[in-house]
Amino acid sequence: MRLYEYEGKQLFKRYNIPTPNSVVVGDFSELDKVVYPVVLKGQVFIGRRGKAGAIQFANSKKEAETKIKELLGRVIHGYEVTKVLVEEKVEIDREFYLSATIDRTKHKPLLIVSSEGGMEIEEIAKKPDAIIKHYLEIGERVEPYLGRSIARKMEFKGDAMLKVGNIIVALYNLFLDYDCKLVEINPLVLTADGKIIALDSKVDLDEDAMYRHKELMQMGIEARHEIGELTKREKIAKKAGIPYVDLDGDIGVFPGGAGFGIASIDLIKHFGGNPANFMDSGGAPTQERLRLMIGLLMDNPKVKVIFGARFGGISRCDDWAKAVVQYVLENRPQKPMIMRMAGNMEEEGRKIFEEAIKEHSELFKNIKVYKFDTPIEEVIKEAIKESI
Amino acid sequence: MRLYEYEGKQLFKRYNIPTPNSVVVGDFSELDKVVYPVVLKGQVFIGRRGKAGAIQFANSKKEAETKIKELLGRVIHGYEVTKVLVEEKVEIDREFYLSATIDRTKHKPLLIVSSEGGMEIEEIAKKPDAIIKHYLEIGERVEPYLGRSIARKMEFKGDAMLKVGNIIVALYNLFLDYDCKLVEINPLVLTADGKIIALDSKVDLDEDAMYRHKELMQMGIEARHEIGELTKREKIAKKAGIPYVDLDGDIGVFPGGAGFGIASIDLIKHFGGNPANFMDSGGAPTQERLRLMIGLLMDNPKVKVIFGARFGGISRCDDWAKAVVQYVLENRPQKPMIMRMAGNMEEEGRKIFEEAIKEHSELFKNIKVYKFDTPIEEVIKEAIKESI
Amino acid sequence: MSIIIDENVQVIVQGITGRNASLHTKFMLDYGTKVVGGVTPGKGGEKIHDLPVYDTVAECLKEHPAAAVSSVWVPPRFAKDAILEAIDAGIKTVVVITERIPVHDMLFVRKRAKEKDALVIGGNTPGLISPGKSLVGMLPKIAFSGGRVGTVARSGAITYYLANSLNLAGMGESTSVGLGGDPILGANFEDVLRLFEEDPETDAVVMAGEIGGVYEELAAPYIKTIKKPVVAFIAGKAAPKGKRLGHAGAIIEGNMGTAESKVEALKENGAIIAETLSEIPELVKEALCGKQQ
Amino acid sequence: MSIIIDENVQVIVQGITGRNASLHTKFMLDYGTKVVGGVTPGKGGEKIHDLPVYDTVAECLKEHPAAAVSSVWVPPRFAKDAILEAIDAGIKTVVVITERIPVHDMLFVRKRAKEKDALVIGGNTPGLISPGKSLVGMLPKIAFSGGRVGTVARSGAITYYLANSLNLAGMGESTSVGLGGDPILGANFEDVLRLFEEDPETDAVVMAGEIGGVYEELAAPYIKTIKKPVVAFIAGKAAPKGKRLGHAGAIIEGNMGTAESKVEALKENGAIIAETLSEIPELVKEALCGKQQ
Repeated sequence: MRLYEYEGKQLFKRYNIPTPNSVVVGDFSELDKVVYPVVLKGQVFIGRRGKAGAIQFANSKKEAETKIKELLGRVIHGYEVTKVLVEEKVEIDREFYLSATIDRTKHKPLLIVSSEGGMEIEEIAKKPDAIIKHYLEIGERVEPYLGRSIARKMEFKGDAMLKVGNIIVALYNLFLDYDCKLVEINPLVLTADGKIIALDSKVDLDEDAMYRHKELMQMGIEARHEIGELTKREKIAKKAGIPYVDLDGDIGVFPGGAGFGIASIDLIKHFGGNPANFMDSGGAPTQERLRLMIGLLMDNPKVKVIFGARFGGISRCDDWAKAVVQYVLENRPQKPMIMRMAGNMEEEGRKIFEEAIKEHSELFKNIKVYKFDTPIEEVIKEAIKESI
Repeated sequence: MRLYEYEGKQLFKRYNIPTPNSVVVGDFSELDKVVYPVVLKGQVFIGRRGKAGAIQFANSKKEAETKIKELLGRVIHGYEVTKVLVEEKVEIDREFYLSATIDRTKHKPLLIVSSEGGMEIEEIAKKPDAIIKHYLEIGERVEPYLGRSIARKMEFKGDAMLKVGNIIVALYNLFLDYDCKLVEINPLVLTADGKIIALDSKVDLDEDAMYRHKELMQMGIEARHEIGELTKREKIAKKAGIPYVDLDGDIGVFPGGAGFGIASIDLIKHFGGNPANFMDSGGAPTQERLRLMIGLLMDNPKVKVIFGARFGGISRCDDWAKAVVQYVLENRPQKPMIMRMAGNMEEEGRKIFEEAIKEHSELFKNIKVYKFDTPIEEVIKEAIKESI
Repeated sequence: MSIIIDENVQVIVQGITGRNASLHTKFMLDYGTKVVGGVTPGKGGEKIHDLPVYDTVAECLKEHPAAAVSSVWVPPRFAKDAILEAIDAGIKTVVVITERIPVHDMLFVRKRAKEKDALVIGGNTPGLISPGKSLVGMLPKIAFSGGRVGTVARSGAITYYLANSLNLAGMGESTSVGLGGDPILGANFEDVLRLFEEDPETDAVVMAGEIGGVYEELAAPYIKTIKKPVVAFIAGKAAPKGKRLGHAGAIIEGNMGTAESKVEALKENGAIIAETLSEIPELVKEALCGKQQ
Repeated sequence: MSIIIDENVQVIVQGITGRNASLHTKFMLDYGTKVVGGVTPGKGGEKIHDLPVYDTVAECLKEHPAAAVSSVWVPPRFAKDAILEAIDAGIKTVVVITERIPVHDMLFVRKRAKEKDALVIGGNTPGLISPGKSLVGMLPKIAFSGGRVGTVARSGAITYYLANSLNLAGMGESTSVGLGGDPILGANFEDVLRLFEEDPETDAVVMAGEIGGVYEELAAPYIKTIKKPVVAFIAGKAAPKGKRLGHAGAIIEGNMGTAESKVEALKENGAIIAETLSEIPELVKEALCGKQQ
């Protein structure tokens, strides 16, 4: 779960990582609290915010007001600006890079620092000589001497070395204390008057660990869904916690368990069809979520046919069948559904379909549910045939 | 630094370790907040408080008032009762023992639990079969499963096992978080109605680590000196942070550096003298502290002569000489001082004495300061001669 | 033989009193898995499907000292604790069904597992099955039949369809292992490939990866050294491209994680690449014939 | 030879810019100790007694790669960090003058020292001296002269008086080591006894303990195996008796910590017990004569 820059900086303040004097404005009441000139930063989850127009400058409160008005409500790469971070401008002497993250190839946390900062990470990665990686043991903290030693390697000396050393310790403590996947300061700047300041923040929390960080809610940081650059359907799915991506084909893909979603798209393409979406149900989805998933496909005018597949593991066939039947009874859809159902609780699932068909044969005439003995490829081919 | 029972229980509450409903009274305003009958516990640092009369029972608010009045101000084994902990009485079904401490023979922290609790620790130690010790690695926390597993070994089952497991986790977290040397619950009780409650608390903090626990001061817990059972001079010394014990001899012992204090007592006794005190200056004592140390001896009517020894290491001879001279000039003492001074900054120290003697020869006529070439044993023998 | 589990292995179930765990314990018992007991702290003394429930893993093992595998079904916030308890009690194979375990918890668990030489499969694994012998987890038995092909996949459904395809083509599985879908996993492709390489009843291995993560790339160098044929499939080639990482991951992982990167790494190291799930059985057959000539 | 330090050993001073550290660095230099540099974070580039000051131990070692011993003089709240920094930079002997280091910090430091095979002496040690060769710490040089008796004591002043007595009796020290007065120490009696046992220039060892703690008792079993004579002295026999522990320590330490317990443990294991400091020289002489016969 990515945090907005200003939220990350709130956490920085808790850890005594210096940030520019600032206010966050949704309206204009607080603009007297900063000294001008200021930088106005629209809070959106994109890189290169400068190029995208999300960052402006203002030399006076009046100019700030005008520019904030322009920024608020603007949609930048799909993200609406609802908050602007107003920061006092600092004179940059040099820019550096600091981060704490997890190396998934080694399964270890590490610090990454570079004496070349301020540019996009891909650019930083191109200067490996300036990059220092320091791996930590699981459970280990960064001792102050280690912070200083890394700061020293970044070419800091004397008082600046002590400050950067402390920031490195704090950064890593924040990373551990809040179950982060990433804490990044890019750039960390040395100002013209010798101060060390974190000019940007990038904090990525582990959504699965949020339950143990109730205090974040008190700070106004809550589990959220990033909905920039999303289509209407993608937003609906995201809000419901369903991984969903619109594609430009005509076969709606209704997968029945985690993981098979991406494989079924491959198969549809392989056999010459055009999938309309990628979707993943997650393990053991609720009835409500399953019906919402069907609805997303049915309501998409591009979709001509729905291909469905349930191989019941922890997601049970009977739950799946119940959801399909209820959706059909409630919504009386016209589009055909070509599906296959096998696995755990298959028999119970099949009974649910049989009873529904017996009572509402007209409603279910376009709905086919193949059994285990029909290979999935045959089902896909039939769905493709329907889509032509 | 030992905490009072009620202070330890304040920490317990922070860690969700259940304690009886209670109020702490220095006066009587809060006695309506508990349900009677209650236990009245005078807050003093001694064991066997029941036998010593520090624990009383009351069935009503009125009775409580009367008995608290009796308790407040009473001096029990040298400790004055200034606070009474008023706790609702619980019906005890069984008593257990829990503690976290450091094994100095193995240099490891450990949990000690016993299914036999409620008696003096020496009694518990006599039933080794009932004692479970679990050593932890440095830096390790007690995982919940370990807490449960230890609780299970204490013969708890089901819900009680879960609760005791949580208490063990919390006890150890408290132990680490607050730099404790000891956290002890004796007894932990299972009540007649199935509750688990910590009925007493014994928390010993590391005074040397108090600087990183500022929040304890906010709770009203501060660095303090335990002054129960002390003589007048011992109390003065304790308040100044000087280890001092009155003995019943007549030779005042004024040591010059950490560690030699106990050895000089051995030597005086060995040569037939009678030391009046044990004292330790600690490393690099201040001028003020050194003068206070001399004063303690001079003001003791039993003391006939003062034996002093400074072997300057980190505690410098010049500092020591300066303090002696200033004390003598200010207080014009009559008792003889037989001393030896050697070691770091000896020459500078000797100059200080020489100049003082030149100007105030009368005042210093009873004061001898031997050099390195006189063995310490000779100096001690001379002091003993003076005392006869 | 087979890997990890066979007809004799005794299994315990942590979190057995939960809805899913209880249902799938029944399925495991029906399949013939030797489930000997369950653990739910605070519910010791109860019975589930006639199996004794214990308060702690240690107690359970005291009564069933031969139990060698634990499957973990507890809610995610208790998963770390349950896995550590199992490892600490001496269990050498822990199958973690629980999904969405915090990543720092899994890092901690991995470290402990390494120290204690335990194999942790998952989290978010469907489990594993040695068809006809033992099933641990919640895979649908209908998808599998016994044979001499080992399979290892990240996702549950792909595990099922893969076995299904093999079976329709007249082959069967020695063991099918689901690695799980969480971002930080215990056992990786390489761990399982090593076990298959040593298993005399496995002739060939199919590994099915998917886009995202680095586990396929990490297994590639080992594949170069393996003697048995490895057929590899990467799901998600047609999936929409993800965005660039835009953060520190770029420095560590570079271009890993794409279907191209994975396929290339596997191919370079001698894996036989299947373009679709459907062509896997044919490729396995060819590889085995090639071996026999 | 001597133990731990000799005329060639290069020494660095952590916290060199402090009042005491600066003074005693001067004393060490005057004595002939090869102090090569100092460290005070944030003060890199300064000079103290013509010695270069560095920001980090690593930098200091880069310039003075032969430095093998560090003495630590920083305030107690920075002691853990300074010791860890030294150990991590590869220093194998750390002499910790700082007193009143939090006990949990020392436990942590001890663990790291063990992992990295470093010897930490102190905290609250006066230091150590190989007379005529090198002095690290703040012992008064006047108390010591070279010879073939090794000494190890807990307190500073006892270290000085002990050496003083030996010298007055015509003997001298190979090395005198102060273990330090803090409750949790790095090096213990046994660690130092082992070094003396292996030192060809040490003929006998005097260990001076005192009441409190468990370190004397812990060394006793090793004394049984040592070949050189060990004369042991325990200070505090006439000291007032402490109160009973009254807490968990009673379960772990039992009766350890009293003068009686220490003397008994040492005597049982073959140490020659000195009743007073004064009789030590005579006992050492006797023991050496006995050896020679």
